[in-house]
Amino acid sequence: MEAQAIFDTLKGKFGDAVVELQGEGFSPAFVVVAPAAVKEVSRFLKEDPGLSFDVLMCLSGVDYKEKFAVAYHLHSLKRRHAIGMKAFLPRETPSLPTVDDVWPGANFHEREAFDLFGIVFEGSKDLRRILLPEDWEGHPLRKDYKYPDFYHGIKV
Amino acid sequence: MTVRTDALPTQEMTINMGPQHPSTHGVLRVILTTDGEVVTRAVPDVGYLHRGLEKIGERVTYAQFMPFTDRLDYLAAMNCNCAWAWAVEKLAKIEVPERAEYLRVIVCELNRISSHLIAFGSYTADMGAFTPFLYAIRERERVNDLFEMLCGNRLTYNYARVGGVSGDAPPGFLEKTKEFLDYFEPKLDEYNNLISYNKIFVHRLANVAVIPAEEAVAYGLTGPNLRGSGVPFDLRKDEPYSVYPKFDFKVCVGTGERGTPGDCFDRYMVRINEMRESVRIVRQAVARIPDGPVMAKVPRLFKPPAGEAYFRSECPRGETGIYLISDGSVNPFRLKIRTGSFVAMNIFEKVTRGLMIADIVAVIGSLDIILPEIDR
Amino acid sequence: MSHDPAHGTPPGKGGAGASAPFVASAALGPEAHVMVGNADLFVNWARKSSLWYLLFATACCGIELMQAGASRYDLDRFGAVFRATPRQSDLLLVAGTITHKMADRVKRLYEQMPEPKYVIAMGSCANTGGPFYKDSYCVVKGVDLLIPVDVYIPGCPPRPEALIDGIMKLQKIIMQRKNYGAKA
Amino acid sequence: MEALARSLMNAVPLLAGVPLWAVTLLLIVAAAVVILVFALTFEGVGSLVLRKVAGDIQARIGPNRVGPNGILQFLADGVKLVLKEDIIPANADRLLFKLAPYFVFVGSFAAFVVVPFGVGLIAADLNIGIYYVMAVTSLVVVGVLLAGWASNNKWALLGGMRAAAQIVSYEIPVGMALIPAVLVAGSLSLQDIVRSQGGLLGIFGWNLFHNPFSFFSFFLYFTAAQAETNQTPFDLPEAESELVSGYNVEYSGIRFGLFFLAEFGDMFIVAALATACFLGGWNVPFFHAATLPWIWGNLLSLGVFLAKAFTMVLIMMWVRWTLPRLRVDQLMRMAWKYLVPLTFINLLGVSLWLLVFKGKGIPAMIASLFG
Repeated sequence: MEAQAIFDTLKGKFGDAVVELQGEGFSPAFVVVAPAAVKEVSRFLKEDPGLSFDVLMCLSGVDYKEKFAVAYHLHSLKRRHAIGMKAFLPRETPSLPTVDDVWPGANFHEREAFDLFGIVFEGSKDLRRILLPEDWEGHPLRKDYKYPDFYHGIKV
Repeated sequence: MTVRTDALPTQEMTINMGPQHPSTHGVLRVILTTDGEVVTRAVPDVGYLHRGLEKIGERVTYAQFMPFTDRLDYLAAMNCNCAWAWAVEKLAKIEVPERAEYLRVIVCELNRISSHLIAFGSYTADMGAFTPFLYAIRERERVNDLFEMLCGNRLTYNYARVGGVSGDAPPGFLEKTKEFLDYFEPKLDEYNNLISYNKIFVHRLANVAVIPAEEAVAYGLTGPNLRGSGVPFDLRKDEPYSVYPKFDFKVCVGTGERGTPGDCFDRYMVRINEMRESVRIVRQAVARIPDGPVMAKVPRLFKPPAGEAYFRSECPRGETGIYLISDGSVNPFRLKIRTGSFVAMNIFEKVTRGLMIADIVAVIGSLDIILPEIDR
Repeated sequence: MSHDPAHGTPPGKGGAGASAPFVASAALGPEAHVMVGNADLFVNWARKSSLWYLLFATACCGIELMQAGASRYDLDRFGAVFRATPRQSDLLLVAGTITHKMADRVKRLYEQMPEPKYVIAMGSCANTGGPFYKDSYCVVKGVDLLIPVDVYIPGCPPRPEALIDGIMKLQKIIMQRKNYGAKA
Repeated sequence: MEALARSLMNAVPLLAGVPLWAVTLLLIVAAAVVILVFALTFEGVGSLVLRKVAGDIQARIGPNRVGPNGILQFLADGVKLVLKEDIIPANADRLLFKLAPYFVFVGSFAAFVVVPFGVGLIAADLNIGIYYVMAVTSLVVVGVLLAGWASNNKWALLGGMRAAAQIVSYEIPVGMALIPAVLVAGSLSLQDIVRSQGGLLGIFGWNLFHNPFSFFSFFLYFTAAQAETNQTPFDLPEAESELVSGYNVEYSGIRFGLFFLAEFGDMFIVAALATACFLGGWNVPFFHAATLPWIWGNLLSLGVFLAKAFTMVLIMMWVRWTLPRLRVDQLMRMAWKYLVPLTFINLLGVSLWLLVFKGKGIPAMIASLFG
């Protein structure tokens, strides 16, 4: 299915929760959804027989300076099509529902986004820092991250 | 195998496996909770090699990031080089000369062979047979020689460029490659005779840590790990990029040859068979490589248009997906690298429940993880 | 570098030859020097010929370390075999990037090794942080910030020949150590 | 020993004034020293040969820089280990930690006493020789278990527990597989067992070819004994890739060296027992070494014995560098479900054979057909 058709399907199903389609200059195209609706949209994307996006290829946090975003790259082994899904989050309270019960593979990606961006995935099975030590301060992939001078007495 | 646990009151023991352990393939740490020899829970703790590649990517230019992709998966640096080049080319819509694409395919497949050789060798070493490991290294050295001839380094090649490759193949390279293929192909049968069908080896691997196809898909496994579960999905075939559609090769899948489809043995055999397919691809590529330039015209201060692209390519450890956001400046705005090992680690806790300590080692080896890919 | 006060005499000062007048054992007469010198030679020879290294591979250099230990380069020729446990190793080959999360473990591994112990920093990452020096937030900029290092091997990663050269350099350093009669 | 002392006193008039017990004691000490030196040399050389053989099998060279062609490698290793810092972990049980290596070392060493190296070359020809070996080598398991427990390290503990389970289990098939040799010879003394395989039938006098059941018991013994001495593919207690280094993970310096030496000592004992019980021991084919003058007869038989034993050791090394490792449940299953019943059946078979054919072996029967 083409991106526009997927967008129309979603728009018809979820209405205002599906905001826009980012098509030009985006490969694959992104369907922008409201953060609160991420879980329902995901479940529909996975379980609708016409869409059946059974693989979550990638889940990335992005810092667009004025706001955060979480980008989902989906692929369907059955239908052999791909689409992106994006949810924009406010910088102050970046949080959205988890999708690890839709795609169990999301867990590590979500932990990574939490670790490096500080994005909170509500309802996650296990949301801890994954790459950095537990007592690390800050979230390094944020654009305003300042490198610390010392960590445990060793110069960074 | 059934283990009775109701006989005696026992206490569980927490054991720390790694980050310094001979068979965690680097600095993986696994926190094992065991009941005697039986593992009730194995929680991986990664990040001991987190070097912040994604942050580095935002601070360097597109061309400068190429050497860092070498260190992303040092066993398959060529594949990562090319993946980065392909991703940037997809973002900036650059046409690459055909000879360069052929050279990329040749080095990618050669690197796949040498990477699978390490996977095969270290796996047998983990299982207690140290000798096949040294045989694998013996063959790997020959691939290293080829790469040395091509780009001057043995491990971190930095060979691909945005728009082509850094240099044409030196005279004699293609002949040497053919020579290597003729030397290498019979060795695969030697490995199979030596260890693959060894009774102890089969008993250690068959029916251990079975990942059913649905589960493998749900967890997003890719590459040999997915194919080991019997899902015939290979990006080179199903989402073709570069000049791969021009070659004839088979997608190897696990068939449950000695046990259940999706067990450790299947994942192991997929890698052995893939080496054979890689040999076939390289043979065809060497025979058909066209003449011409190896580098497209790319400005020195390269600025792709603003936009976002996700490119995925088939690396030895699964799909390496590069999500690239450009704001039109010389640096990437954001890049995220999704790697096969990282995803494979996610399923680790699930498949290791109820196995024995020795099986944990078998699972780590069969998923063929490499730590810089997980930690980046 | 000196881990142990006994080894702290700089080369050239605590010479075992009869012409070194300020060594404590000078009181024993010249014959003692010959004996001490030979004992030193023998002990150092034994130590340099049997450098068991800890299998401690964190990153890219670890692969070159493995390849150096394997078929073509074969570190075993020099009597260097790998041990999995620090308790039985003489040589800590820091092969690869050390991150801040890993730093404590490196120190601990070093402390677990029995004396006399030697450290080789293999590759740019272990030397200085390498390619990650400038832009990375979590890489230790050189393993010598954590533990004392005897030999630095440059390269990213160093070739096995370079590693073998580094081990031979370390053997030279070991041969210059004064173990007996040098406690001035 | 006393008899030897008496004959020595008769032969050398100088010793006539010395009391009998003193000469005996002296002889015992001398024998102990000889055995110790032999065992240490063997173990040192064994470790070198192991590495050389490993090099050959693994397409590399092996030690060749230390001394001419690397032959001083074991000396360097030994000296280095002796001079290494001796670490006792802070939380270890100090007494047991120190004691464990000696148990292992003594266990493997004491067995050398009854190994029949030649016609008259045996430190003590005990009439319960095989019993003694079985008993003394069991001491190893105590040492290994102590080492695993006292280290206060979980990997070591797992290694120690694996070792205890494994060695105790495999003791049974080892013992049962040796009994056919005892039955054929009608004696528990190793010298008697070796002598019973003499005669002029050449290699067909060996117990290996005595009857089908003794043929099988050799292989059963060899398999089980490899497991009892923790050789690959049964090296689970050490299992480098699983348990880091197993029960000796916390040991450094010479304490580790003792474990290391004991490993090769065990290897030789297994090879020596296999040689003595099934491969004709020091018997030279078609030739009675005992008829030669004492010194030449002993030298010849010693050479033959060592040649056979070292061949067995080489085979063990070959196996070691070829096979992968079993898992612990597979190992136990193999002992209790296969080896133990098989050795019992085998024992029954040998007994019946001896009963039916009045103790005659197949080669002897064939020989008697031709007069």
